[in-house]
Amino acid sequence: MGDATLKDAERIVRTIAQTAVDNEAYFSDLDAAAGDADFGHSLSTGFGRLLEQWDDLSYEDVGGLLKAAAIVLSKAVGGVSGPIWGTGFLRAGVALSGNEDPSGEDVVAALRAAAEGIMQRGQAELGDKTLLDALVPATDTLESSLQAGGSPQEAVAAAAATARTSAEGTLGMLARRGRASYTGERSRESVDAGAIAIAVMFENVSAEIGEA
Amino acid sequence: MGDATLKDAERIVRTIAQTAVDNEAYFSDLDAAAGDADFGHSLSTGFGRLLEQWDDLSYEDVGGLLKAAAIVLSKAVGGVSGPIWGTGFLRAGVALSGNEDPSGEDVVAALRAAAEGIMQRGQAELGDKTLLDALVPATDTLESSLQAGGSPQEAVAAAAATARTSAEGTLGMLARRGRASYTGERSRESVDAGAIAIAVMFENVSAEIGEA
Amino acid sequence: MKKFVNDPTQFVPEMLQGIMAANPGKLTYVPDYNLIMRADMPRDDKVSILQGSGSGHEPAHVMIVGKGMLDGACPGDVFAGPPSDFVIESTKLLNSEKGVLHIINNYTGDRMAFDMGRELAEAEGIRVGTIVVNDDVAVQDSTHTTGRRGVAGNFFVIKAVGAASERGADLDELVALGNRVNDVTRTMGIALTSCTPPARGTPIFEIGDDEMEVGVGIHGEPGRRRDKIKTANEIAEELVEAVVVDLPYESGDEVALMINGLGGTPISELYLVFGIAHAMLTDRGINVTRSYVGEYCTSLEMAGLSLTLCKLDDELNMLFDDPADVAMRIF
Amino acid sequence: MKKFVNDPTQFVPEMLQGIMAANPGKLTYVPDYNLIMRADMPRDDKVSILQGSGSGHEPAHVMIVGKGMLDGACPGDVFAGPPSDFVIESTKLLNSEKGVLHIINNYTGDRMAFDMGRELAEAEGIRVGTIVVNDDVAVQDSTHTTGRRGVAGNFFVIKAVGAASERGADLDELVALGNRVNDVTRTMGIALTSCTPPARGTPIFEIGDDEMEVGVGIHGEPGRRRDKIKTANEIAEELVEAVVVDLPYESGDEVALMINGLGGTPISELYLVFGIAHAMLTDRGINVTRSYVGEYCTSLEMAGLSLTLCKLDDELNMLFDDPADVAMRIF
Ligand SMILES: Nc1ncnc2c1ncn2[C@@H]1O[C@H](COP(=O)(O)OP(=O)(O)O)[C@@H](O)[C@H]1O
Ligand SMILES: Nc1ncnc2c1ncn2[C@@H]1O[C@H](COP(=O)(O)OP(=O)(O)O)[C@@H](O)[C@H]1O
Ligand SMILES: [Mg+2]
Ligand SMILES: [Mg+2]
Ligand SMILES: [Mg+2]
Ligand SMILES: [Mg+2]
Repeated sequence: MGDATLKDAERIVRTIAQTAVDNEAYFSDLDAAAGDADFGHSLSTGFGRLLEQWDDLSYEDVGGLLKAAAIVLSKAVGGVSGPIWGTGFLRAGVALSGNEDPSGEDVVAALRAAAEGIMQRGQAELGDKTLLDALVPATDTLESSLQAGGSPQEAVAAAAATARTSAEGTLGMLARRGRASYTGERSRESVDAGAIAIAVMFENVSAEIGEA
Repeated sequence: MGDATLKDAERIVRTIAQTAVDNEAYFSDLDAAAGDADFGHSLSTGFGRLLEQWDDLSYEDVGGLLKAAAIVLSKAVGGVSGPIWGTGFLRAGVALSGNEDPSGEDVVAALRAAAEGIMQRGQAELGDKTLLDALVPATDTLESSLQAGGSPQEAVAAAAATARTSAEGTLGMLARRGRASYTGERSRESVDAGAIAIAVMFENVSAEIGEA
Repeated sequence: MKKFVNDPTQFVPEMLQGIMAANPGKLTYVPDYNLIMRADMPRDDKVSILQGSGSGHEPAHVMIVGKGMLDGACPGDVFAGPPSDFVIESTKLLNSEKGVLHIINNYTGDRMAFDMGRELAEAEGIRVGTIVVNDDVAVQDSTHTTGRRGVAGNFFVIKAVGAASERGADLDELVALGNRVNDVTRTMGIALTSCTPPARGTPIFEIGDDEMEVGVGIHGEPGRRRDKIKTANEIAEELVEAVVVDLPYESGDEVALMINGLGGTPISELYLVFGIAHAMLTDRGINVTRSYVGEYCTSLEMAGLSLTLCKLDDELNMLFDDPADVAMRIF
Repeated sequence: MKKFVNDPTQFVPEMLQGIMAANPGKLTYVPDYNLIMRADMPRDDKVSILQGSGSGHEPAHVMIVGKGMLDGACPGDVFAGPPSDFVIESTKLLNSEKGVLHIINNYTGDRMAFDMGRELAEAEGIRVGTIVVNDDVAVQDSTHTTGRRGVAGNFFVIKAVGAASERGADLDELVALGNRVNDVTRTMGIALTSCTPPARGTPIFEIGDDEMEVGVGIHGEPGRRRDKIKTANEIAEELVEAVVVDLPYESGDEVALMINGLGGTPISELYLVFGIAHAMLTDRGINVTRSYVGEYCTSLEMAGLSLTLCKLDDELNMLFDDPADVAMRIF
């Protein structure tokens, strides 16, 4: 059971990593609108390094996997994304630490821990137009869908749909954190790159586990 | 008689000057092919200055007019064109010095003096692909046409035709002087800017005196 | 892509190797952390000074390592602040009894990396001081945002603390001095073209042949507005006005004026604008007594420039007069 | 046109005013002859050194006027050598008992202006010496042509005679020294883009996004060939090879290596290429003991660079070590 869970977690992390690598140009283009066009490059560098070093990672459980990933991301990536994604993975890993067979609730708690860590690290709140504006509502949906008795597959699919709507909803928002905030009112003209990345990752994870 | 001649000379010099000003972009574009794209700008600066200072020039005869123009050109223009055109006008002016009513033959001699001055100044020979390759054949035609009994108008028209053919004949020639020479064999691919300028000037002078 | 580059992912390390090759004996290069440091540092009688923003702003900061300026720089990839372990490890390598001073441009990524670096260095018993530079007046300062960006003005901060540290100042004095310089320094920039990050291979933004971006960021971030290109006089007037009213600099003030090229604008144009801006300041009664014209903080090959004013006093004049022996000296 | 400019016909004078504004007390500006000269010159115990090519190559030469380099520069308009009366009048203003040294890049226009200038200055009793610089190996040297162009290598000639003149060398010694430096100096350049002269407003040549011009001239003259853009390694190899075989520089030689930016290429790329070229020379047994990276002789905002080698000996090492205090210093 714990072993099967770890395999699932590995598939999910690999899917997230592959999503980052495959969408390098797309994510950078999104960052070009109000930023410096390197978001895709940063993510792809970090997650690419993770995939390269995959066989050398040492971990015992899901929490360990996430913490190992956090260290690779922090070391490989500079700019905002290294600390933000490193912190997210680290906090989620800590939340699941020693948990051999995390439940759906545990996963929700881990995602909440990740979001909180990111808020602290980036001094960002919900509504500041960052990836949090996709991550947090998607986590809410995941939780409510599971509470309503949905299967993990159903719950992730629902969360992905929310992530998509929320990410696209960042169009029109005023950026208050990150490079986009320098552009003031002009930041309203584009979606947030990080939020879209969260949506694509949820969608790809949903497709991957739906196929299982 | 001397007065009418001076008026003619003034009209001719003004026509040459106006030609330089009007063709700034065209002459520079020609120079762009194998040079540094400033031939039109240099000519236009020099002859533009001449037109500006026209009323302040002091001269008594045709030779004096040409010498006064030479000084303006030398002071206003750098690069190759200042010394070359300055020298040309100066030598022509010297050749006509004190000559109150120059004949057709005198004009031919003045043009030959100009060409020789340019050859010395630029260490250039016929066939090096410079403006000499239009100026010298045009002068030859002017002379032979006058000797054959042509009117000044007819002779200048014939000289203009030769200048045009000769200038266009620089296409395919290897440049051995000036910036174009640095490009070696590649210089064959374009006409010489200076030679074309000579042709256009002869044509415009011909049109001007033909109308008289 | 109009660049001299091999593998774009090796752009930064290959540049660092070049800096090293040009300065044997003077500098040490630590490839693992993109660190260029003075070969004669650390020394326990001098505070070590470390910078480390994104790459792509050269000579800032890897080319201004040397006596009287930085003791080390550990840049990240092009336009990305360094990963935090570059900061931690570089801080350890530069550790001195008198402490290590971090000079940080105010970008979220840079700040997070240095926050983490400081925390971990202090945990190891290293004394760390921090100065955050935020001189860009193009960005509306507000408590709701990340605040102003650090741009070319960080040259003045570094020059002052670099000189003072050579004169023996301790960590607290340097932090106070750096903040003081930052407080009297203001910058605004303007771009005529976008730059092209090597890894991306295409320009960050599209801009018409007759357009300019006013208040541009040094990473190609959009500025205050897009406008039709203006004459040098009009551009200088806008930059002077924006910078002067911000502090404000007042009649009777003595200032250093910097016209900084963004990478693709030739020095002829920088001097042309310098002359105009100098006359405009003189007209306002502001006394330009120190002149800086050239490239200090660029944005790859972006055509554009920024104007910086730094208000002077006796101490700053003395420190700015001190020699600086940097890697990029060209004579 | 992506330029900071007012009236294009005033581009050069407005730049010169900027240089003057940035260097009060040190320089004198004589607008009538585009002359920038040292305020403390001429002096009868030192030969005066004058340059004056076209503008558009800054910092060459108006920005390298100063103690240890040029005593004066009287450039013409962009890419046009000075009218001869600039040379005559500038020579008169710099006249010293020890004479005036003209340093001329080998272009027909420049040579004619200085020939005429020399003739007339000598007629007024001024002693004039002449050095013609022609370091560009891209041009096939031949007795039938004007010969090679002078490009970035003239920096080494000027640095050497500038230092020697400060040490008291007389005119003949300086002429011999300058010729000796020119004889051991070779350059080749490569362009990725054309430049745009302000008066023209459009690029001199069209070049594809994936093309480069090998052996380009500093006025946008075409070079040896047009080619597809190559990697930095391949470009460095071609430049090193072309320059090395020309003199030739041989295993065991000690050289100065210069990577000179043509105006639009950022210093990061220059250092990247420097590192590569340095390694290639080392592989050939050629010992790079002096390093020059930056902009010395540009072509407005052209993206590109040139590589120069200058073979060293004890005398040159001593002269290159001497200080030079130029207008463009940025620290
Ligand atoms: N302070 C912050 N807190 C959380 N997320 C942030 C913050 N600032 C930016 N982000 C997210 O990071 C994304 C940009 O990442 P990246 O391009 O790597 O950063 P940069 O280039 O600005 O260093 C944004 O789209 C946004 O979603
Ligand atoms: N040595 C020379 N002697 C005579 N004419 C020359 C010589 N060199 C160049 N020319 C003429 O000058 C023209 C170029 O003039 P210009 O563009 O002003 O010179 P540059 O820009 O090379 O200083 C050429 O097209 C040619 O006709
Ligand atoms: Mg970014
Ligand atoms: Mg020309
Ligand atoms: Mg970035
Ligand atoms: Mg020219």
